[in-house]
Amino acid sequence: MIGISALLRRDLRLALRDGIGPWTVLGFFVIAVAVFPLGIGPEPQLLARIAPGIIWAMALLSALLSFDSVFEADYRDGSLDLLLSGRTPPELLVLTKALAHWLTTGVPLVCLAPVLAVLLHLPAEAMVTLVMSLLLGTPILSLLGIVGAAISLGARHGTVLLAIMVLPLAAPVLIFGSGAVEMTMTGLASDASLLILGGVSLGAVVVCPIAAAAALRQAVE
Amino acid sequence: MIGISALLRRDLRLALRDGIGPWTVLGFFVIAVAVFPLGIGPEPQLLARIAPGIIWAMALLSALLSFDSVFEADYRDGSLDLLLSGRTPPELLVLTKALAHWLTTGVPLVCLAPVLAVLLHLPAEAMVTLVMSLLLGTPILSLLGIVGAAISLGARHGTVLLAIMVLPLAAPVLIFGSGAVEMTMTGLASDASLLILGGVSLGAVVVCPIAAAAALRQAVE
Amino acid sequence: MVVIGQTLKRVAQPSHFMQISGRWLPWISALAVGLLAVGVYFSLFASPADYQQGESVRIMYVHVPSAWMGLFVYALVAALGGIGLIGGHPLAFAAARAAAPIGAVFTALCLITGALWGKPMWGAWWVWDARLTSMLLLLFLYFGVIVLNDAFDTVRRGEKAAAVLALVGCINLPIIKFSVDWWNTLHQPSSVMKLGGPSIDGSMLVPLLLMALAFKLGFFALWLMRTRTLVLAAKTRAAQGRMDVSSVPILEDAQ
Amino acid sequence: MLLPALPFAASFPLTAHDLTCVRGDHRVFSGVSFSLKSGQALHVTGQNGAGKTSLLRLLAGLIAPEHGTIHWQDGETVAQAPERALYIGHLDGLKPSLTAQENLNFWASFLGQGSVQPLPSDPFVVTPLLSRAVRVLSAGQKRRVSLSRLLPSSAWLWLLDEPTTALDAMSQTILWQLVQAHCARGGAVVVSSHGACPLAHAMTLDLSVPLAMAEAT
Amino acid sequence: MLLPALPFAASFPLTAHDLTCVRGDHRVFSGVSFSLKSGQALHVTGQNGAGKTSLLRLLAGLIAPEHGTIHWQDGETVAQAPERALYIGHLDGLKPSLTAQENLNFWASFLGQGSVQPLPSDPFVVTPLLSRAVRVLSAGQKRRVSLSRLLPSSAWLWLLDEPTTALDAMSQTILWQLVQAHCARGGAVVVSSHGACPLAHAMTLDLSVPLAMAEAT
Ligand code: HEM
Ligand SMILES: Nc1ncnc2c1ncn2[C@@H]1O[C@H](COP(=O)(O)OP(=O)(O)OP(=O)(O)O)[C@@H](O)[C@H]1O
Ligand SMILES: Nc1ncnc2c1ncn2[C@@H]1O[C@H](COP(=O)(O)OP(=O)(O)OP(=O)(O)O)[C@@H](O)[C@H]1O
Ligand SMILES: [Mg+2]
Ligand SMILES: [Mg+2]
Repeated sequence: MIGISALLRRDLRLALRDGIGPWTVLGFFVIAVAVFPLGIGPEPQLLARIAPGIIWAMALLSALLSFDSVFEADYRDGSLDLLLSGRTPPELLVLTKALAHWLTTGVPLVCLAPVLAVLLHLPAEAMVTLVMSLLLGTPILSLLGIVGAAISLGARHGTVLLAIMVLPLAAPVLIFGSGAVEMTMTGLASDASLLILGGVSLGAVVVCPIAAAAALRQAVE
Repeated sequence: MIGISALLRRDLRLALRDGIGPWTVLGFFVIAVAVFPLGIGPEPQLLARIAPGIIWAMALLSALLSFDSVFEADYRDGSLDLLLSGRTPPELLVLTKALAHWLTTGVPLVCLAPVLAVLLHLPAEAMVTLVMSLLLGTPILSLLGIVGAAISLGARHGTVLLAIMVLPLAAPVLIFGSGAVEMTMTGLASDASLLILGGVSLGAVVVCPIAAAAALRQAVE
Repeated sequence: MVVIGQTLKRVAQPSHFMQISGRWLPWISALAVGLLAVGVYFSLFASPADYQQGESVRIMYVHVPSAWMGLFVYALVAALGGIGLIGGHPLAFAAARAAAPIGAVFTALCLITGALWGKPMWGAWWVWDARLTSMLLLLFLYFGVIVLNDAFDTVRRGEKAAAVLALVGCINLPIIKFSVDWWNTLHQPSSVMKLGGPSIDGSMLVPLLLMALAFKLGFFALWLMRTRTLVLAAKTRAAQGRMDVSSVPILEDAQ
Repeated sequence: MLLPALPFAASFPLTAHDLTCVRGDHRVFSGVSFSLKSGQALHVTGQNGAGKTSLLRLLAGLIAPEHGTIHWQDGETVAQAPERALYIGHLDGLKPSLTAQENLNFWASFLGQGSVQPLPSDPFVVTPLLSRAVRVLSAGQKRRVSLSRLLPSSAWLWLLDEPTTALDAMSQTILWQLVQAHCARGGAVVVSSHGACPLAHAMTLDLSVPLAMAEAT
Repeated sequence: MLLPALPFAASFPLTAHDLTCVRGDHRVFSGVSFSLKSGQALHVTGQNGAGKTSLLRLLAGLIAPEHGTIHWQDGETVAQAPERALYIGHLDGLKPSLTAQENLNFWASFLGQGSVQPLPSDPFVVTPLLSRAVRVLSAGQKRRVSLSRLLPSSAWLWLLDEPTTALDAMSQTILWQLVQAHCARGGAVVVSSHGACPLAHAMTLDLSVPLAMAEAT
């Protein structure tokens, strides 16, 4: 346990110090959201309609951005060997990594979303759904990404694998997430989509660590 | 010269083998097609309205995502030392790097843009302008990014620094680029904007390598 | 001209700088506080409400000066950075480094007051018009400069990098300034600093200028303090003896 | 310089039987057998690519043998009880952006030995380096920091892959003394190196020799 | 094993005068002066952190001296004519995902020496490794590949930072022979190492000694 918490603290500290993490996400997020109006033009209602899409797309991107560094760095500098030869079961390691990744990318995103929503003139009533959907959806992204990162670790075409594996799996999440928000905007009930998201993330918490751990053992070979 | 072409070939090979450039472009492509139409709904003219903005935003973001890997890897494994202590002037090195980056992110985007435009119902007459604007604009993004990457090399918070530095400088490009397309769609002549883009491109080719080279020398210190 | 150059050179010796700034600081600070008090009084009580904007016009007395300062300080940071890069004078870097965060605060203040003002005036906290956007970008540039300044193990490298960024970012200033004329923005065009004299009523102009002056003096006071702190910090770092004095650029007086 | 006594009375003699190692798709070595008892040291040599690192990784449970078995006396395999061995390889497992102190603390608490401030003892003189980011340390300074992980460790078996790399003469002597001390307190060591190994009592396993047997020496 | 003659008749004696080196914010060494003529070798020693790597990076023109000068006889500074020196440091500058062949070819043609297939001569026996990705090579095999860059190089001055790291006994001998051969053909070498340096004619520069002078030996 103490080992796990140490790992978590280290990963968070590294994220804060090296910039892949909250700062990057924040930066990208704000930037991306600034970029679309620049390109599309200022009409509020138009922006409002693509707001969910933009915010969710950014969520995925800022997640993607930081995946390849999740194990890559530890692998390169030999930390991974030591981590795996410790007392802690790999599944737990992976889960911790996923948690750290979520805390440093998902959470800042959830906190920032309302601000951006205001900047993009998203109607107030949709705000809650947006935050909820992100809160339920981003963990899935992190967990999927971890599996991808583990599988693609040390492999030829690593990042390629990562992108190819994560994107198709993540796209549905994206569609449900932004879909939920849009439903609220058009006055429909979004509970169904949110429930699905919640269910999927529970499933992911169980399945992904096992898959990722198996992949990791292969990687250090 | 032969040195330069060797470097270019190597960078391209690396980018394809374990780079993220082309794949983020692909990723954006998927996302844009999968997500935004959902938000906008089926109305073709609305989709067409946001198409230029979306595509240009993608251009900027996919560029941003792949910058930090431009020098980082070479810096870490010591290649940069050797590159800089070779016969080739650093400015030329940087220019080559920028070219490689453009070929792996800008060009794929230029090629994908028409497809995306069709899917987003962009009127045919705007297509040419879109491609032209991307062709003239994306090199600027690559060049700006290279400077950012060089400056932020070995810095704490490297990635977000990069984003913060590049965005304000890249924003005008975005505005002119998507502006040009929108002008064509509203029947105005877009030559002026395109000319400006072209001019800036040329200017960047001259200025950016010098700045980046200076920064690089600092970095290997 | 030459004389000014010489005096500047002399002042720029860290030792002289510490003396002179030490002597002036209290007066400047006092003056700034005083002016601020008067300015606040004028803008809150001794000036009329606007016939269409009502009381909310009073936001202007904070908004506009902070906007001006935001732009001014950025220009200053860039200029100092340039001097540092060309002349390689350590004090210039220190001064630039000291100024940046203050400028960022002014810029943020302008954005916030602007947003507060925007809600009643335009019915929205934020609109993506050219001026607002370009001002937001200026804030990003400030962040970039600040972070870059201490992103490296070697103090000097951070300062150089930050200077480069500050200089490059200058193109944003004219964009902000003239955005209102180049594009048709929601934001109103210049009415004070423009050719052919201000087109704003004296009863509002007076408090506006008072506040502007107070802000400027306030900035100078803070700026001096921060610069002095940085010089002293460098001194102490040297005193800790982990390195020898000659490797702390800021301590050697330029001959 | 004395090391704290190992936390367990019993020791875990280790037996490797008829190991075959395959990396990628080619066989590195086969038929390697040896056993390690408390206080013993095994010196692994062999030309580049002979399989020294591979052998150590096998013992650390990081890779699985193609054929053959490695297990502790009490029947556990190394993969089941990895914490009995501490592996320090070519790569130092230190984070460049963290200070030496932060790195050491992390490994100490991750490997479950509590924080290491102050260091129990500081044979490698890393104290002056603790406050600096590992990024700015010299090759040998990095190495000394990563070797300092041995001190708080309660592992019975030390797996050291060319530990003297980048160390200056002084630190090398200290390292060998440390290894001696570890054997003296009942631990065991497997160390790979290209130079001669100054450990008087060490057995030698030369992987260049086909079908090498530790008993061969 | 013979090296091709250096492409230039003239040699470029190098003079380093009163060098002071500052890394980060602290002074590493100062007052270092020496000169290198054709055929000479300089052996740099000193405890970890003494500044060996820093000195080599100075000579490679990668970092600038805080104070002091380094220049070739014809007045050029190292920064102006970096191609006269070849620096091989702690890091090998090889891309893990490329094969050894691809890596060597790249460096050969980048450093302007044309492709290296087949290798002019293969003292380090890397031929069997050429087709494999560098990622899967052992430490010493990597090292041998990166040292192979010396062969096609036409640089006059070799800057070798602890070149024997991870090399087996055999390859080490070969390396020293190669250095000898380079001196014999009129080149010069600056090599840092912790062990003794088997080069008979080498001058020694010990950076642990304050105000070291190469002439001191
Ligand atoms: C976040 C939103 C806003 C931003 C970023 C912003 C930014 C600026 C800037 C940069 C200036 C200085 C222009 C110069 O130096 O010439 C300025 C001036 C001014 N702003 Fe705003 N502004 C905002 C909102 C508003 C609103 C809502 C109003 C009132 C309707 C307003 C009224 C003014 C006025 C009257 C000036 C003085 C113009 C002059 O006389 O030169 N601003 N603003
Ligand atoms: N990039 C850097 N920034 C700041 N300080 C550095 C940097 N690189 C090295 N140093 C410091 O400079 C000193 C000299 O480092 P250098 O690598 O030259 O030593 P060295 O003689 O090569 O040691 P080793 O034998 O361990 O390789 C060390 O104290 C090190 O901490
Ligand atoms: N990850 C890997 N995948 C495939 N083959 C590998 C891998 N790692 C090492 N090898 C190969 O296995 C063999 C043994 O490698 P190993 O690192 O064990 O050698 P070593 O004895 O440690 O050599 P050195 O003295 O250079 O460290 C080498 O031929 C190497 O090419
Ligand atoms: Mg090995
Ligand atoms: Mg060194």
